[in-house]
Amino acid sequence: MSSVNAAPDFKKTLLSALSLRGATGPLIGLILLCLFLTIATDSFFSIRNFLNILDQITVLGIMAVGMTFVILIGGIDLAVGSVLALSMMVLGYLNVTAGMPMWGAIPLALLAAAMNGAIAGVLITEFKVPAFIATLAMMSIARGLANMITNGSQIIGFPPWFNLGAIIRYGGFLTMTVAVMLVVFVIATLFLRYRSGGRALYAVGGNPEVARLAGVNVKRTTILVYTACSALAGLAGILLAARLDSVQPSSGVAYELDAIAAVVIGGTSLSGGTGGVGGTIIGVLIIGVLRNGLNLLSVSPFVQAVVIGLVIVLAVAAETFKERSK
Amino acid sequence: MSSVNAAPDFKKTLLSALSLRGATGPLIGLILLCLFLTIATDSFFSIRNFLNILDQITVLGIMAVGMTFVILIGGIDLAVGSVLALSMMVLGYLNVTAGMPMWGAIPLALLAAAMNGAIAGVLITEFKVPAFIATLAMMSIARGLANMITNGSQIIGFPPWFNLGAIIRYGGFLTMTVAVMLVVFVIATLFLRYRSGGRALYAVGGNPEVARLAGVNVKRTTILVYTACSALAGLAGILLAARLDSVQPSSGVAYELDAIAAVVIGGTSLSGGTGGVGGTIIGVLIIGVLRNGLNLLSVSPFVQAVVIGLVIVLAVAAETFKERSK
Amino acid sequence: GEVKKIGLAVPNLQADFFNQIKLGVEGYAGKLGIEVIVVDAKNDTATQVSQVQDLMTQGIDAFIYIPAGAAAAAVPTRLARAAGIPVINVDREPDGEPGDTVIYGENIVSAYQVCDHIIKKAGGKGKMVIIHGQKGTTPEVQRFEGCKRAIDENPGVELVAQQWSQQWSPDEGFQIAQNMLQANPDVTIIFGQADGLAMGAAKAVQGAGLEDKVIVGGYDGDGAALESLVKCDTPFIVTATQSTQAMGVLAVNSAIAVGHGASVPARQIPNAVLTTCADAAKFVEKHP
Amino acid sequence: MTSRSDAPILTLQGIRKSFGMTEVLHGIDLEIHAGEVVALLGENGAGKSTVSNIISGTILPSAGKMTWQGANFAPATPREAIDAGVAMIHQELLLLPHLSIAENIFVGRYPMKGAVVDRKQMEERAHSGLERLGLEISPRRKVEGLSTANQQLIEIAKALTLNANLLILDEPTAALGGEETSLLFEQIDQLRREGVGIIYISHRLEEIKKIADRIIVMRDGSKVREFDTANLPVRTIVESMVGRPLEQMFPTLAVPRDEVVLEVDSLSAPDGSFSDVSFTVRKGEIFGIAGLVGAGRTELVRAIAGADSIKSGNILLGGAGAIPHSPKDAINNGIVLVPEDRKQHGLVLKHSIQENVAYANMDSVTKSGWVVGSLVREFARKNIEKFGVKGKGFQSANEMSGGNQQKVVIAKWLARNPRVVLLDEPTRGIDVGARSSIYEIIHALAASGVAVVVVSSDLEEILGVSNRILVMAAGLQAGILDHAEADDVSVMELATS
Ligand SMILES: Nc1ncnc2c1ncn2[C@@H]1O[C@H](COP(=O)(O)OP(=O)(O)OP(=O)(O)O)[C@@H](O)[C@H]1O
Ligand SMILES: Nc1ncnc2c1ncn2[C@@H]1O[C@H](COP(=O)(O)OP(=O)(O)OP(=O)(O)O)[C@@H](O)[C@H]1O
Ligand SMILES: [Mg+2]
Ligand SMILES: [Mg+2]
Repeated sequence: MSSVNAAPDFKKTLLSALSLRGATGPLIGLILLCLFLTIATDSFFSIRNFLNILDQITVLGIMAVGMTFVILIGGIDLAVGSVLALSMMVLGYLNVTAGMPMWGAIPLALLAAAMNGAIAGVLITEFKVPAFIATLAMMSIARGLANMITNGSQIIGFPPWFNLGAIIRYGGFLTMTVAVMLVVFVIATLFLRYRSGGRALYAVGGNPEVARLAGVNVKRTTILVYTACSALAGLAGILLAARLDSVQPSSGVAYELDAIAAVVIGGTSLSGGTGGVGGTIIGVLIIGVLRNGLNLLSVSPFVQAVVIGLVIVLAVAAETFKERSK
Repeated sequence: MSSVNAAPDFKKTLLSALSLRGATGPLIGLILLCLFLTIATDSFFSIRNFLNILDQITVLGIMAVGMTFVILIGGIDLAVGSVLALSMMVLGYLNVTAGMPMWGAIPLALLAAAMNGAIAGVLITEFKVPAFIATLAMMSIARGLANMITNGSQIIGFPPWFNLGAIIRYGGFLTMTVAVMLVVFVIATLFLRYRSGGRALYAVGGNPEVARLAGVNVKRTTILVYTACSALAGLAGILLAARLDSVQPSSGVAYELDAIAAVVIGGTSLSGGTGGVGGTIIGVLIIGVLRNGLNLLSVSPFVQAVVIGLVIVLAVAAETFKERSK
Repeated sequence: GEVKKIGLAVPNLQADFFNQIKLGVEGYAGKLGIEVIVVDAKNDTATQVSQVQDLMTQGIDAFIYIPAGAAAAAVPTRLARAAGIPVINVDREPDGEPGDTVIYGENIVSAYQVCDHIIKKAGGKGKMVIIHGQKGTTPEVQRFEGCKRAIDENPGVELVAQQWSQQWSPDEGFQIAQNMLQANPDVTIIFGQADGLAMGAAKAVQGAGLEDKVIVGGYDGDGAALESLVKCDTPFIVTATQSTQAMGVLAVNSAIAVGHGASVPARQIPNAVLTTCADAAKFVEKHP
Repeated sequence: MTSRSDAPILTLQGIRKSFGMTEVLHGIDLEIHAGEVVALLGENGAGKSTVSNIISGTILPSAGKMTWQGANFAPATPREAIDAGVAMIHQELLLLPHLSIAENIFVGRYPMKGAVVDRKQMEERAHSGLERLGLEISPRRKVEGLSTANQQLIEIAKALTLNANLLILDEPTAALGGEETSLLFEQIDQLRREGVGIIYISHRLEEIKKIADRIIVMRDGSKVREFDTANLPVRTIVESMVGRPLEQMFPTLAVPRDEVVLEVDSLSAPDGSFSDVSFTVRKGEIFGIAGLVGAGRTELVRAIAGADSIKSGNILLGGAGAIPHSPKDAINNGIVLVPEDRKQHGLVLKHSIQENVAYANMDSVTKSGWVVGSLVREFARKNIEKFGVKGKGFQSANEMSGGNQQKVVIAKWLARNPRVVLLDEPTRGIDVGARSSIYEIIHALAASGVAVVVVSSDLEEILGVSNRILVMAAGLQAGILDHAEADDVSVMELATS
């Protein structure tokens, strides 16, 4: 008799609730990394350093959430780094140059960012341009536009409270920017796990034709996902502007690769249909902790590049080792 | 009765012999682009400018051939830009710093490049790391290594004949570097169309499981393809070194994106199994002519970015328009 | 207080200019027994802010800050101020958030000298092109300003084309120059705003077989550029060698001085030195 | 009729296979001789495909030994098996859509002329291979866009041109109509005469008698019976397969009510795959659609389900116009489709059964838009149990045998309580035991007032279940027959008209 598996145990339920299945390898990797750094450096294991790390991953973390959606439906978005820059420049232009108050400038900057994703989505669904190419083109276009706003120069002169939001640790703990990131994490996790719209992303990523026949509007879903991903990149741009208290069109170059790496390290499959935000958070933390640790260890920048490459490979290959040893 | 061949017309045979099927859209695009530039500038339409364009596409052209193989089997290689830099630095170190003659230094530089691909191939096949991630990691590692060789600085001092090979136009026409590119084009085209090893790439890209069941050694094929792609990137690096008469570790940043764009514009599908070198050459020419033309028109770099993005999208979406109008 | 550990934030070590400053700082600090921690932002401002946070975590006593990207972020300076340590800016300083001193290479006068040199060499007339660095950056803007002054002084010189590179790199210089020579075959003077650009352009000139007609000027005095000038076998004949090592030494000395409560000038501007084939050899020997 | 020799060419001794913790083959012994056709029978999930995959080197056994022509045989890759002379046609279609038919047939073993691939020879040999199966089609054509049946024939041609000594055919006729099947049987007969050993897997028991020399029956991963002849009553075979006596296959037909539920009025497809089709289906009626392969039946039901667009014509539901513009539209109107190709269109293979069921029933597993885990599990469990699916909700779909996957697809759609159910080849690849339970479900559906449309290439099935039968020929409506007037002859006459 081909018996069927035993009752799902508690551990499984917990991991699954945090949508960490498929990301236990990276989770172990993250813990090992932290242990190593705690032993190897004096300064790693401290509240202040952890808060620094949280600060440092804000931008990547928010972009990686959007990227998780895109990769879940089997797509990819190479434009997020440029979209981040565009959103920053629109914000700077509207607020500083044109004198529009923040409550008007921020939504418009987000809108400008979201538009990029909507266009990419339409190119992908209606014109059958592969996501890689559509977003590669948008990457070039958004970067060009971001540069054209000020002819390549930076903008400074935001209202003082804007930068303070990224600096003051409310309750000695959370800056406004980190709080925004945590809110994004929570909403995205709940959405993907518990909303039928979220589940539909898995169906679309698993097999778009099956999803369509099951009544999912695959085109609309795809366009919305790219729009959301771009809007999140725009949000990341606004937080980055707050952090730097200035905006410049050369921000965010190659951030898309970090975001994709974080998502995949976190166990979301590039072929779509499996993964989740829980894993992505671990992926983001691995990258953030690694960068922080390498700096604390004063590793030469060139060696850092090699180490980061090795860790990315190890983190992803770890799943395979785990599978094999079973 | 539908006999073996329903009267193949000449045009079809020609297009197919040049493996241009699926790339007629881009071919028309290329012609339109050339027409436009001929009218819009004085200097575009001249033998000398065409020879310049050939010079300028050498590096991209050779990398794009390797990328065509990789994309044909359904993979992707993000490391080629870094591998190009690594190959250059190894060449510079061996020849200039260590004083090894070129006939020893060039093969070793190619070997160093090829190793990267072999490692990526093993990661992909044996450790099930997705190609995107494996080559992303190799991109970081190869760049780090390239930098470590000289701690970030450039190397000059190659023997004089080396640079001359990239400058002297033999028969008033071909520089050595362009000749190498043309040889690569011819060999790759013949290999893909007429060798069973080349046809196997199409099978692997179409469906690796089908290829495996039909007796193709999919793992070996994959490893060899990534190795070849890296070796070609290394070759491109050597030609670039000849052209610049110097090497520096920051060369080739983001070249992989150009190479991928050229391949896809040329009609090779990112999902694997369809396409060919003929289309890639057109894709490379489109990018080369466009860059050349934008410079001849003195377009600002920011506007260039936007135009290049638009052209990429148009070139790829053109196939869809063609399909629809049928 | 006493300066025992210096944090050095560099925008991009792949640029010889920054690499030389780093070597200057490390070499001099090494002699004084001061530890130096270097972080490389790879041209990304946000990365640099994170790195500066990590420097603070490591308890540095002074901070040498070379801002990354086109914008100079103010946040690193604020972080250092919050930690109560000296901030020495090199190359650039953030608007509205000056450090204790800023040390930067003079751009305008030196660029004027380079362009003046090549224009004179060409006989005070002819068609000229400029290959700019990354658009919008301070050196790009100032070097153009200086060069433009030299052009304006020579009515016989016509600026027929300008193009911007993204990364100041030789392959860009090559490509841009090749296309410029195509569009304007009678060009005789080229100014590349960095040595990489200039050397790439020189190769393009050789490729076009115009090495007898065209001369190229550069900027920075990179190691490889100086070596090439020594040989003097290409159209690239002049550059402005920045006193990078001196800047490094100056930065360390300023850090120590501020640490001890001494006052330093708000601006310290070592000149770049016009370097031709004739005097390049001594700079290869010892970079200023 | 058998030209069997005495020493077996292939033997299996104690072959076991486990996937993860689950053992699915428990020590299989068997022998195949040259020149005989051995039918391998068993219910869905019995392990037929798994045994075949082990013999052909597709997967590795966990334990056990094989010999081939007297020597030890342990193929680690399909290539090794092919080189030894063992070829297999897999249950699922395995073709490369972007390549030509000829390349598909010769992939991995191209005929060479010197250093280059000999395209001419390749195309000629492909052409003659297809001709033997009655497929007149240019071998240069791309496989993309060919009907399932034609693709199946190409698979068969691929195996036939391998010149193997042992050929394994895993449900080769599941997608074929009567004519293609008999051509295939001629080829099998020919091979048998040439001394090739053949393992033949099928759920169509009436075929077995025609083609097989011997029968081996598997159940739950073990070999349970061997018959030395295929000349047996079907009942005997079935009872040994399911391990219990089986009642009547088709339940008696109920009388439909008068109320018309679905009315299709001169419907045409934009690509001409069907045109001017009109029919009505009443409440409680089972409406069969028959026709030869490629007659356009699949396209017709897809169009009704909103999956493809419509050029002209009308679809009325309960008297009101209801042309669905998307599958979602159709589903909201109570029209559901169980598609022909379960792997491409029915299931997200890498997801669990319960997820798959949930995708089509989001409103049943959510509370005000929030997915409730316990509802998902409970809902899936309840619905797959109804269909006797072997497996649990959390198992991923690609771990299940083909037949069980099919049952899951049916289960997920019927769970919606639809008004109109379109079933395209509902029992393809389904074993006899399960088949009769699916017929019972179809009848129960009809009895509860649902309008049921069944498309099938299996004549016996379509005659057995339908109140009325629409026969299509080359995209056109050839006629509608009543249950009473329909038989093989009348249907085939219309289908070939
Ligand atoms: N990759 C796999 N992982 C886990 N279990 C599997 C896998 N493949 C098959 N099985 C299980 O092995 C058993 C035998 O499956 P198999 O496909 O051999 O059945 P079959 O007799 O061919 O059935 P069918 O008639 O439906 O094709 C089934 O219980 C199936 O669920
Ligand atoms: N994906 C497709 N693209 C293009 N043409 C197709 C496609 N699928 C089927 N066809 C063609 O459409 C016609 C009708 O095929 P269809 O599959 O509807 O027939 P059918 O009667 O359902 O037979 P089958 O038993 O093969 O399902 C055939 O000529 C077939 O070749
Ligand atoms: Mg089976
Ligand atoms: Mg059909």
